[in-house]
Order: sequence, then structure tokens, then C-alpha cells
Amino acid sequence: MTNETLIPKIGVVTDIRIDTPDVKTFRVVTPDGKKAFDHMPGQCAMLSIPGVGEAMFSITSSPTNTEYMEFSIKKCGCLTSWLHQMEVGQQITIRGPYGNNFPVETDLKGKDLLFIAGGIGLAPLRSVINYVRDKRENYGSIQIIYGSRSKDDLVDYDEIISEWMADEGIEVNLTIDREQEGWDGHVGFVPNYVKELNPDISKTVLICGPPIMIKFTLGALKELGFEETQVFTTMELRMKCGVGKCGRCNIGNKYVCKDGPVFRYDKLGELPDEY
Amino acid sequence: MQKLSMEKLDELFRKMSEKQAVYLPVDKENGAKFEKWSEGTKMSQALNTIRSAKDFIFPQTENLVDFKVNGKNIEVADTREECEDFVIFGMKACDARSFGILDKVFLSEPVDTYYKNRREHGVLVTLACTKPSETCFCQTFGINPAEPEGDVSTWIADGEMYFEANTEKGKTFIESISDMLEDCGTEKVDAQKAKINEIMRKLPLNNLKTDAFGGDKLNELFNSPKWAELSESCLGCGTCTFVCPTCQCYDIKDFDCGNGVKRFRCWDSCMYSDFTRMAHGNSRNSQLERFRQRFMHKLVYFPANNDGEFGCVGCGRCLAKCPISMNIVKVMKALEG
Amino acid sequence: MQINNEFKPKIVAFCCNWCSYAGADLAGTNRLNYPADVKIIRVPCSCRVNPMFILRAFQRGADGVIICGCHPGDCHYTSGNYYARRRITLLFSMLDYLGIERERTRLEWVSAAEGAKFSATMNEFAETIIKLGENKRLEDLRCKAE
Amino acid sequence: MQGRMIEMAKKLLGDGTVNRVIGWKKGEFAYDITPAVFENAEEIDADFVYDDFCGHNLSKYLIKESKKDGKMLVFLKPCDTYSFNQLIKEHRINRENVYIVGIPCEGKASAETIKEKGISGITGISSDGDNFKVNTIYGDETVAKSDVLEERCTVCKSKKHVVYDELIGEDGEVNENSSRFDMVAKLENMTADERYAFWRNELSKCIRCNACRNVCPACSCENCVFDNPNSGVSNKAAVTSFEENMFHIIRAFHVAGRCTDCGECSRVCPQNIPLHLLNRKFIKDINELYGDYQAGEESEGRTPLTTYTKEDCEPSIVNERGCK
Repeated sequence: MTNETLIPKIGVVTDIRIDTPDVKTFRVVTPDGKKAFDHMPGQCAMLSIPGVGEAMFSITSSPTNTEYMEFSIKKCGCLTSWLHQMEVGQQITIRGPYGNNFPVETDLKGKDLLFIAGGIGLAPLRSVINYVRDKRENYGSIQIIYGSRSKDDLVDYDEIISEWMADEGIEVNLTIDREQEGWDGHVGFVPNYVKELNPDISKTVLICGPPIMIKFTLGALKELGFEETQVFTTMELRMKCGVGKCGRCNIGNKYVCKDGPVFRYDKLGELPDEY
Repeated sequence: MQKLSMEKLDELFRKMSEKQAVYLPVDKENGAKFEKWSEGTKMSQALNTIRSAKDFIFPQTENLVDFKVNGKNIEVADTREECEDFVIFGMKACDARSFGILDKVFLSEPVDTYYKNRREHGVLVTLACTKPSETCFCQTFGINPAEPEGDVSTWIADGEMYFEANTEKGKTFIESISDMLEDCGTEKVDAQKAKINEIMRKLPLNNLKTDAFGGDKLNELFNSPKWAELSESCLGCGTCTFVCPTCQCYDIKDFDCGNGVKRFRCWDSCMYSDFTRMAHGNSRNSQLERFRQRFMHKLVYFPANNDGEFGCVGCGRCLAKCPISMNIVKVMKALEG
Repeated sequence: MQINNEFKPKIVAFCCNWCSYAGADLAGTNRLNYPADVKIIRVPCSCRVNPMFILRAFQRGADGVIICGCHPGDCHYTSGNYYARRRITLLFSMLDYLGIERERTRLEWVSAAEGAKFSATMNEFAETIIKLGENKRLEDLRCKAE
Repeated sequence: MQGRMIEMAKKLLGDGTVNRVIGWKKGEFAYDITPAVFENAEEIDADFVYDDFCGHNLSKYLIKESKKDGKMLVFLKPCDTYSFNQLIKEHRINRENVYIVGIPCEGKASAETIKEKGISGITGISSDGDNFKVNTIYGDETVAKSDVLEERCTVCKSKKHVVYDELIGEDGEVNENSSRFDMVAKLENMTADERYAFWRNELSKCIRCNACRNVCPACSCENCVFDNPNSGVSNKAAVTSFEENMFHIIRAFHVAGRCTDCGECSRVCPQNIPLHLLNRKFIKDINELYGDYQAGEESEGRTPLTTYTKEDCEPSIVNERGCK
């Protein structure tokens, strides 16, 4: 019989990195040590532990990494708690890739990019950031504004410091919500920081974070003169099938798993406010 | 067109059963139900079955895949099997159309192989309705119960059953039983069709129109203030979705048997609070939102994605079964008015 | 299927921590025999036994379920076993009403000193279940598949 | 009756005694009535209805409605008042926000039963007391009302309102001679195999739609055990006979001692499973083992399963007195 998307493949967790007190990054390959499938930045995969559950996670690693995939996962529910208890060598199931991707080969090409992330919202953007870094000649300047609750909650902190900040032509602006010992960087919420930094309005914006952060940041961007057509975001809703059939992750007539998760903001605005 | 005396129906079922499983509506104490033919089974005269025919191609529960978990290792076992050939005999026009609607969901890319397998092995033999009920409104969606779709259409008139093949599959099927059938003209069937159309004009819901609905009315309908009142007394049960021939939302769950894990899918209902519940919250928190989702899906989202085809076939099951008698007809009338 | 004389029944015994569990312990230290297929689940009190636990035990392959608690009047929590008695009575009656063999379920009061009673009860219960054979009416086929 | 109810609803809305009215709203046909909230006289004039098809027990809605601001007028039939009282006992309804008008009930008819008689294409139903005249597109039919009553109404337990603020008409009496336990007794007299076959046939029809649970006034949990993903119950899947048994046994058990036998579960079941026979078994057992008890009769006090006596029978009584 032909391949069935609902039947998953086996993945092996070969590395677990503790990012923050509640975020871990898992490196996943197939049992024979290869990458499970090719994907584009922003796409997702269904991970599951049989008997526990299955859920959609964005692929955090860049497509340019041809050896393995990475998933940065925050512990917040039943399945994620289980994933956090895993040890290296544990097998899980994986299927995908699902959804559309950030338009890295079309709309974003040749543009100056502004990435804005909050908390675990950096996970889907990291895939794009590293993709763009690897194909540097295709894109203009890169600015990354990233905030979280505290210094300890900054995901991928080491990579940010040692790689992103070290790259030429990349400006990284970090912020945390409250003053903290050992932190001499910016303190304050992301939306305000964006206004303070006053980025050039010719930039194309990629944004991901908690809904409330997105809402206020969007307000800030509009105040600065950005258009909704310049802003891309990625969504998440309850998903079961990943292929637009099980009927739950729709916003209006668009399925987040199939027509999303990446939406240009003006397109999202045309859909009912139910997310 | 060919015909068969109704007296020979048992013989026909016997012959059909030699080659494949034959399912037909059978009277039960609480209404008609599709059952496999065996010696002595009589076809129901009821207008329609309580549950729709969707079970045949999209069963309420089905196993997707098995897992064996051994320490850190997992084995995946593909448990799919080739479906047996079967015939659904005596389906009505509304249910026949519902298969077309389900096809649009399950046969679009990526194809659902569980569904496709069953769909390919089934022959649909439809039967024209003779006694439509007040709850019928299939004509609203352009369905003619006098000319049901399906691989083979049949009519009953004056003690005889008339057959006409509509598809290649249907032609092959008719050939397999052709030694029992005799050729005939279409006069009796034409008269029967006229009679059915006459009744259809008298039905109380024959004036129900779809003009106010469709993909282009998305935000207007979504933001209608009428949803609050319409959904007010909804109990949030799943009756409407489970008796509906076109409702296809499903859930995927795991069952730990102790000696392995079975991943199964089962019908789900947008009316349930856990339909969209996630660890961090629920995108449809109130019954209003859940109620709206069901009708928006049928009347707006589905046509928006499928060239204007509505996700309802007017079979009237939800009208008959909703515990509080709130249904798509009342919703349509309220929203357009 | 196993033939009857080889049939080894699976029995789940919910035992109250304060009396019956100690009673089972005593049976053990006194080397009183009871079938090895009796799986004891320790509960804080007989009234902790939710009807769902009993059904779940049958689902997962039990052929008989027995609940053991302190004698009426001796409950560690004063009245837990009185409440349990009403609930369990009604549940057993309901199972009987649904046509499920009433001998498959039982409630017995066993104190910490009654090691002999515990062993005797379990032996007797196992005998009853062997006569009844495998649980078919409350089985879950998914759990039986190899 | 409908006229007097409309009059009273408008008066109480008009003088500010209540802010909203919960009653029944007419539908597309003669029988498809929906419970609805009315906020003004115009809405009531347009849609309010009370007839032989208003079987819905409105007490359940009051759990939600009585928590809103303002006072709610509710029309309760005698058996609905038992459910109301039981909910008061369980502190699920805010009594101050409800104004109860008791209305008499002579038994409610089931449109489904009418249709089961082969009557189709119904365009109108009128009543002349004992009979219904049913107009259909296939011609007119007459059916005796007593033939098409809901099962619960044929064995009505009480025409007495156990709670009300005002009454329309005369209050009725408790029917001590209701034959509602006859079918339970009949089942008890069957053999275990027959009973098993009976219930397997009935429960295998279940499509797990949860209508029985959602309509039940006693099922008032904020979050049902069957909706809890950690309970390990396949709550939507009609997957094995075990799951069907489990759901119905546990649901009946959870409402045991609290179920007033309002019969809504059986009325709404799309597969016509006689669910009331499960609840009535518990009621009958409670009556016989722990003394007569009618849930909802009182608005205070303990239910049979939240109390005990030291002399209670042992579970082994099931072996002695149990079914055949």
C-alpha cells in the first residue's frame, strides 16, 4: 500500500541541550543516523511518544543543516513533560514536514530582515535566522530583537552570543522583563524596546512570541510606520492530523497546519479573530 | 435501463453476496440501520437510516497504527489491510452526495489511504426516495432525490426495481447481475420521478435558500450577532455531528493495551470543549464559538475551499435528533433573515 | 483458549492499608498459602476504591476483583468502610443487573489479625473464579491481543 | 395554559420582578421546540410556546443562567422541580436569582414516536385533548395522545411541584402507584444471560455522543471524568463493548442517589437506548436497601450515598436477593 502520512517514522534523540529551566532542545535523527526528511524554515513536524500523545512542533534547526533536526520544546503539557524526561537514545516518532514556510526564497530575498521574538517564540525563527546566515549573500542586513522573562529564560543564549553576535552584519538586541543580577543589557518589554530601537521601516519583519507580545509589538511597529504587508508571523493551534483533515486548527477557512503556520499579517487580518 | 421484480430481491441479494458483502438498510426497533445481508434479511422501507452511511468509508473508530515499546526503542507496525469488496444497497440521494463531500476532504493531497482503500472497494447502489419527510431539504443543495447519484441508481415502481448504471464501476456491477435483469423502457421511472418531484414541491422546507451563504460572506457571517441567541441552549453534545453524513472531523488518540500501543482515530465533534483545548488554552472557549464553527464550516469555510459546494446535504438527521431541536435550518433562516 | 483445569485466574485484590493489607502481610509471615495470581493493590481505605478502578481491573485482564477493608466500626478513618459498603453494594447490584457474573466481584472485611481469613478468602475466591472461567463479559479485546 | 404563561411572563418582566424568562421557543414544525431565553414582551409574543412537545427540563440551564446578573423567571413542570431542588441541594443554582413558576403537565408527547407510527411529512399537529390530529403532505392522521407519550410520562411519578414561587393552576399529587419500576423488575427476573444479551443489544447502539450526559441535570460537573485525558477513557470512540459498559455504568453510578428520574437521558438518546432503566435500577435498589428515597423531594439533607447506617446490608446481599 502507498505511504500514509499518519503513520510516523522512528526518530532517535541523540542530544539533549538544556536551554532554560523549562526549555530543552532535542536533536533528532533516524535510527540509521540520517535526517528524517527535508524541510523549509518555518515548517513543523509531528512528534509523539506512543501512549502519551502526539503534537506539532516547529523545526528549530535550519534546512541547511543536512545532518539532523532540532526541536526546542517548552515544558507545558502532558506530552512535553514526558519529552523533558527523556534521556539520550530514546526513540520517538516523527512525521512531517507540515505546513508552509517563511518565504525565504521569494518575498524575503534581498530584503533587510528584522526578527522579533519573545520567549520560546525564538524556536521557529532560529530556523530562518540560521538559514539566512548560511545564505548570507541573498539577504540584506539582519537585526534580531529578542526578549524573555529573565536571562535564564533566553533560549539558545550560547549560540546567540558566540555565533550570531560574532557574525558581521547581524545586530542582536536582547532584553529581559525585569532587572536581574549579572545582566547589564536592556531591561523592558519587547514592544517598547522595538520602539526605542526605532528600526528602519524598509525592513521585513518576522515575528513570533506569546500572543500578547505579538499584539503589542504589532501596535509598536505600526506606530513606527511599518505596513502589515511587511510582517510575517507563525501561528499555533490544536492539531491532530497535520494535513488539514481533522478539522480543528482552522482560522476561518484556513487550516494552520496546511495553509499556515506562516501568515503575512494583512492576510491574517482578513480572517476571523479566533486564535 | 433494466428491471427486476421486487419478488426476486432476495435472490438478487443472494447472488450479490456471493461476490461481495452486501449492506442494506434493515428495520430495527429504533429505526433503520445498515446491516450486512444474510439469508432472511429484509430491506427496510424506511425513508432513511438513523445513522448515515459514512461509517462504511469513515468508521467511527479505526486503528491507524500499532506500536511496540521496548525500553527506549519503538517499533511501528503498519496494520493496514486491503478492504474487502462491498456494496451499499439502497443508499439515498443525500448520503450519496455526502460521499462526494467526504472525498473532497480525504482524497485531496495528501490522500488518506485508509479512506481511499474503502472507497475504492465499495459500490454505491442508490435508491430514489418515495416518501420524503418534512425534515428533508436536500433540494436546497441541488440534490434531486428522484435522481440519486452513486455508481448505480435504482427506483421502485409498481412492484419492480429499475436499475441504471452511472459509472464504470456501476456498469461492471450491473453486468455481474445482468442475467437476473431484463431490459425495459424508462416510462415507469419517468412517472415515478415526476411523482417524487411533485412531493418535493410540497415539503415545508422547499423554500430554503443558500444565497446568503458561501465563502465570500466569511467575516460578515462570522461576526453576526445572532450566534449568541442561536447557541444559547446548545448542550454541547455531539449528536448532530455524529449523525451527520458530512461531518468528518476526527481525533487521533493512543490506547495503551499493556502489551503495545494502538493509535486509533475516532470521530470528534467541534461541539466538544476539548476539541481545540491545548496545554496553554483553548481557541474556542465558549459554546458560542464551538456552535458557530460547525455551521460556519458547513456554510462558509467548506464552500470557500471547494468551489462553492456546501458541506450539508439536507438529510435532516440533525433536525430529527438534536435534543433541543436546534439545527442548520434554524441557523440558516435566522442568519439570512 | 486455555482449557479449564489449566486456567489460572487473574485476581485483583484492593486492600485497605490499615487492616486487610496487614492481614495479607500476616498471612505471608505465617506462611499461609494463597494463589500467586492474586495481585494486591494497596489503597488507603476501602472507600478509596472508585467503581472505575474495579471496571478498569476487568478491562486490563482481571477475572475477579475483591475488595478488602476493615471490619465495620474499625475504620481507621472512622466511617470510610461504611460509605464503601453502600457504594460497593450498589455497584455489584448494577453489574449483576447488566448480566455480569456476580461471583466475579466480592467484598470482604479482613482485619490485621486475620491472616488466616485472608488466605482462606483468597483461596475460596480463586476457586469460585476458576469455576466461572475467564472474564468475557467485561473484557476489552484490545488488551487481550498478543 | 400558554396564554396564562405569556401573560404572567410579561407581567413579571414589566414590573421588574424578573429580568429574563427561560421557556420554550417554537420551531420550524409543530414539534421541534427549543429552550430559549426571552428578554422582552415582543420576543415572548413572537415565539413563546408551551404545548405537548415542551418536554425539555429547564433546570439544567439554570446552573449557568442563575450565575448571571439579574433574576430569571423559569417555568418548571412538576418533574423539573425535583431536578431543581436537587441542584439546590448541591449548591449548583443560585436560588435568589430564580423565580419559579410551577406549571401543570399532563404528559409530554414524543414526535419521534409519532413518526415511528409511519407518519411522515408532518406540516401541523393539533390536539383535542385525548387525540392529536396530524396534518401531513400525504394526508391527515389521528393518533391517541396516550400512544405517543414519552416513556417517563406514561409512568409519571409525580404531578406535585416540590418547589415554586408561584403556581399556575392546581398542584397535583405524588403518584404512589407509578409503575416505573416494572421494567426493572422484569429485567431482574430474567437470567443473567438474558440480561447480558439485553444490555449488550442496547448499549452496542451507543454512538458516544454524550447527549445523555450533557442534558442530565445531575451531571453538573464542571469537568467530566470522561473528558479528562488522564482518565484513560476513550471518551468519543465507540471502540469496544467495554468502553460502552464503562461509560454507562459509571455515568449511572455518578448520578446514583441524585438522579430524580426526570428521564431526559432517554428522551435525548439518538439511538433510543432505555438509559432510564440503569438509573431506575439504582433508585429501586436504594429504595429497597436503604429506605424509600426520592431525589429532589427535599432541598436539604444528605443523599443515600453520602450517608450510611451501621446496620446497612453487606454487598453479599446481591447474591441473596439479587437478580435471578
